[in-house]
Amino acid sequence: MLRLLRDLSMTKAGSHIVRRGWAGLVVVVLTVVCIMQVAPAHGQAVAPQVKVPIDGEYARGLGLPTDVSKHGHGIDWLIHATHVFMAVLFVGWGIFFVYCLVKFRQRPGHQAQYDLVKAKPSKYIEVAVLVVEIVLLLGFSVPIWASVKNDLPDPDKAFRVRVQAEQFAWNFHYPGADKQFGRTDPKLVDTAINPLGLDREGDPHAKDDVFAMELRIPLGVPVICEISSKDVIHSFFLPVMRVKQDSIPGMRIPVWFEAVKEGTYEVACAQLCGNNHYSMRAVMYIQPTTDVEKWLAEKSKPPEEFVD
Amino acid sequence: MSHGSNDHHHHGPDHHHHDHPELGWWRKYVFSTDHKVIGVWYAVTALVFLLLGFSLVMTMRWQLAYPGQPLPVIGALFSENVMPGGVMLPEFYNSLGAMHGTIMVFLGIVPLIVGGFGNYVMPLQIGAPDMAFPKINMASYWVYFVGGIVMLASFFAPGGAANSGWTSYTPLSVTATAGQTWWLIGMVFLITSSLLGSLNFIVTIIQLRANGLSFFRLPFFVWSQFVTAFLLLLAFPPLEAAAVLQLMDRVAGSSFFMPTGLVVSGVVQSYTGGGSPLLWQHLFWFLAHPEVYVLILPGMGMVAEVITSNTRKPLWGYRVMVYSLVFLGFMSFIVWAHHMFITGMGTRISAFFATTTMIISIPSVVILTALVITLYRSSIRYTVPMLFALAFLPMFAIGGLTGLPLGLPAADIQLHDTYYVIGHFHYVVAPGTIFAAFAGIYHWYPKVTGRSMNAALGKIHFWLSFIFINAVFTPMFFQGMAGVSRRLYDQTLYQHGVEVQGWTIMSSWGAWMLGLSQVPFILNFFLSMRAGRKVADNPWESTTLEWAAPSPPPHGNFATVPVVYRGPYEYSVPGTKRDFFPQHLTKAEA
Amino acid sequence: MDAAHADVSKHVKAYLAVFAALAILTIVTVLVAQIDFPGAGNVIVALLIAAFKASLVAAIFMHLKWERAPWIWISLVFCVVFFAVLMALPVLTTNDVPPRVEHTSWGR
Amino acid sequence: MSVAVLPHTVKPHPITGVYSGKLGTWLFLASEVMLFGALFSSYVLLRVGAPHEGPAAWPTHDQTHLSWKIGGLNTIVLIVSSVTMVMAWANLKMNKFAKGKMYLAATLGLAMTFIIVKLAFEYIPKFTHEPPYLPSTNNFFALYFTMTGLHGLHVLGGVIVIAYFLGPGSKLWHRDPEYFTNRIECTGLYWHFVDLVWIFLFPVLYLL
Repeated sequence: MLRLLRDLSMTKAGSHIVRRGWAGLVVVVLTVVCIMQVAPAHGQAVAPQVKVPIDGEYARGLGLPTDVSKHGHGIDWLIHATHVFMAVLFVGWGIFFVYCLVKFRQRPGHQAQYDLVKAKPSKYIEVAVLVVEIVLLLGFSVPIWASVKNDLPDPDKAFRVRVQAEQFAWNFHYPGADKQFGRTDPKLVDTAINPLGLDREGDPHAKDDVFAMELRIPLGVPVICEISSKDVIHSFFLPVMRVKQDSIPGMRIPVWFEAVKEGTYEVACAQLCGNNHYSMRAVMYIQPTTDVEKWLAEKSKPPEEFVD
Repeated sequence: MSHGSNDHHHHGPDHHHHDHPELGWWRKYVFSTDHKVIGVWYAVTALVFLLLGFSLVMTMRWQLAYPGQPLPVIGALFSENVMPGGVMLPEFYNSLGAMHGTIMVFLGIVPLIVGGFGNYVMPLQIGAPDMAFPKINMASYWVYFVGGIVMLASFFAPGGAANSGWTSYTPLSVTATAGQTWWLIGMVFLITSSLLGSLNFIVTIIQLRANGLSFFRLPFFVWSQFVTAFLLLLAFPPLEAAAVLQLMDRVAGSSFFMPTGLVVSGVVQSYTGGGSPLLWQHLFWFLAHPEVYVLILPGMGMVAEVITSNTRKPLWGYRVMVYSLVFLGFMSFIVWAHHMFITGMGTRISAFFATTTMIISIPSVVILTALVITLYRSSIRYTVPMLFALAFLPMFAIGGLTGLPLGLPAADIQLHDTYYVIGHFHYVVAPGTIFAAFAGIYHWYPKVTGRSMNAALGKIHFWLSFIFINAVFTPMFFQGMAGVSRRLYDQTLYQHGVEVQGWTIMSSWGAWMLGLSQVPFILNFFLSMRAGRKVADNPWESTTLEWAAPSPPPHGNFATVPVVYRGPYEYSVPGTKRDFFPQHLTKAEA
Repeated sequence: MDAAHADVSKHVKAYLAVFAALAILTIVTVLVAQIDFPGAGNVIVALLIAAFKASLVAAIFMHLKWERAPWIWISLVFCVVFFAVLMALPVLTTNDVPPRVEHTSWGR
Repeated sequence: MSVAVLPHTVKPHPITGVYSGKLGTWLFLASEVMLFGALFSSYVLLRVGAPHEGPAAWPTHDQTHLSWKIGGLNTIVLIVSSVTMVMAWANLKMNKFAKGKMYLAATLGLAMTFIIVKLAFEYIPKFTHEPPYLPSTNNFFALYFTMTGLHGLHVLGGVIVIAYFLGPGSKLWHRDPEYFTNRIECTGLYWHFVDLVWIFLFPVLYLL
């Protein structure tokens, strides 16, 4: 390396390629400096979040978080089985690879063989890979998907919540005692007091509706979350519930799940939704049905200032 | 018709080279129509962009590892508007993230492996004097260059550069700051450039092959460029259309991607509505899935070239590999919606796309297997390019295998949009394609400059890069498994993020070390041009046609037009004196 | 070039015939659009006529009828296949959604 | 420095049976098919998914304010220009330069007629109408302006190319008539494609 440096110092100004190359480096440096000095709009500080102690473990086995859902074990099994399959392939393949690297290194007296080996095993392996993939897909993935997406429980017997995403919060809309969601209207949206745009005066169903920034669901009861968005695409992600669904503006998409364990967990946004995407977090409480009902009843009493 | 006689043929597109043998500096180096000069331009520009894209991410990694803490030393250099007190703002983080993806994919890797290597090596490998349309080739480079400048200019737009991710999902991108408009205009330039480039590649390969060079005698690298060019040609236009539609939404107020009743920050939007946000995703991924193969196929081609040359053995299953390549290219057009499983997709269509995804994994397995079997009973020469090519194999395998759980819709529910995805595609592209590109640089450097790169520095570069690139990307699988979403400015707001923060820190340190590991390469790259060991025309003793040309090849490439007598990888042929049998030599000459 | 001459002068008649056909079909398209076919009938009829006109242009004006170069055909076949994919799959995808997905136009 | 001349620029390649320019033109057209294909695909998706009422609903015939008469006129103009284009090539092929040039000029005139009709009777009246019809009016108009605008840009591109070959580009004929004829053939292929797109645009936007 020193020799190289010395040689360079002895040469005159470099060839055009050399000049061009150094020019490239200069361009990078200049660009980086320029980018450092540009001035996009000032950002707003993020409201500090109230920290609630979160339950669950996040590094079991391969690292999947605790599973508190009824359907999650199928997904977990599939992920684990797939990884076992991947590991078998990779290790088997790796042993052959390393063997070749050592055994067939160039050395005196060793010559490459021109004739191509007949590698029947590779064909079998390829067919086996395809078979295993198809089994994983048709035998496990598709049935799980079908049950998660298609077999929605009876809405009358399920606990329903509307999840309305916005930059950068999750709004949860509970139907209240009448089990009917009230009408919402974008013209009524008021970020401070009525982020849902709920028509409390015009629609009788809206009177007992509950709006909250937290997801509170009963234990052991099928829950249907109807997911929509006010502005951009978000993604409703419950890591411990093995649930993820993009919230698409203009669509209301139901997902369902059933919790099997009490506790306090997190709701995350999985799709880039803007500057504060990272802070779009909510808390999910899983409680016995009676507790949830009590909480809803309390919340559905309109606050003093809204009573007419 | 007498006019059609031979002498009129000299009035082809580049007849003026006859009239003016001494071209001025501008015509020779800047507006050159020589595929080699254009190739070098492409490669150097792309390397500059790669370095830039990488420095963006190295800055981001500080915020990820130590959220809210001021970036030491460098942080003070940034404007107070983007990093007050040296702490990065979320909008700057998002800009850097979006620009990192865009620069790496559209301005870095594709121009390097297609524009650079494809332009330089492919015409040499087929024995052509130049590309079929030299002027269009030059236009392709300059349109790319302008596109790159426009893209970078978006950093200076009010509100900063595009910040909606390299995927620019609507409606976020439509309501985003002005940088997004620059991004879209930049994309239109880049798409036009790759359109011009790809049709040139296809025509060159079809029309300008040397006599005797039939399709099944083409080097695998040429095949990979051929398939890639078709992907670029047919997959990019829908994104161009989509970019135009998004521009209309942003500039003319149309509602292609805007549904009725959007309320952003409590304000009812003035869009008429009736649009579909998912339409963008369809048009985007219709390009972007084939684009994944655009990113990897030329890499596979380069690795195949380096491996055959350094194993002194023919490529195992050449024909099967070619069929797999074509099949991969074809299938890549009908798998795109596996990026959209959780947008609310039904069972039938998701099963369809999952099935095509499983099917497309097979030809990749076939190609990888063939490359490994080529090692069997070979004689491996551990040169620097070979080290990179060999490292490509297991790391591309990791990238490919981790695609499997993402392709199964049920498993994708948990893993979609987490760091697992980031780990997966970076393993394909970074230790995969970029390692292949390093292999290509070390391999063809002697052809371009007539000098070889320093092997000791090369080996230092390889081992450091190999160790640290794994340190960067392996932790991402664990983060993803724990459920950490991608594109988070600060994952420690989440409990599951806090628990795997250690992995993030490891990944960040890996990235910075990886950056340092490139210093030997950069030194080697520049110093060897003046001080590297002078080498003969065929230093690796390879068989393909580019080594039959002088190093560096003159304008017009070959002194005599080569004729091809055999397949591309005739190494260690029994009964020949040397262990390689070049394509253009007759039995007697060899 | 004599053979080419003969070929080309033969083509000229075809060009004029195609021109007549295109003009007539344009009028037919307009007339047919006034009739109310059941269901998607109007769309199908209009697109069929347009497709027929387009194939006339491609076959005669663009000389595909006489085109023998294999790579032009290979490229076109790929192009047509992927065009079909591009037309069909987004629509199929949007139509296959899980039950009870609602398309809301929030707040009309 | 000596430069090998690129083979197959003028004469067809003996094996592939085509000269490079023509193959390149066809590949370019293939990518154009995908470009317009994406727009047509968007049209289908947006029209099928449009709300049934409200301002974003798909307009009925009366609400589109598109006259099939003007659209039909432009259709005929483009079809005639396609014929003159192919006649220009046929005459050049038969070594009749003057006649070929005349047909080429006719094509240019018709192409400009198309643009003028488009602007004078369609775009400008829509912009100046009270209230104006703009891309922001609804997605029908947005698609109408995008698709016809992009098509119009293609027509404009054709005008520039044809004008070039009528003017400075025609010198090539005196040096190498076959090369010139080939270039006109490629221009023609492009021009017919522009016509072909309009053949679909006309019913889709004006009649359905």
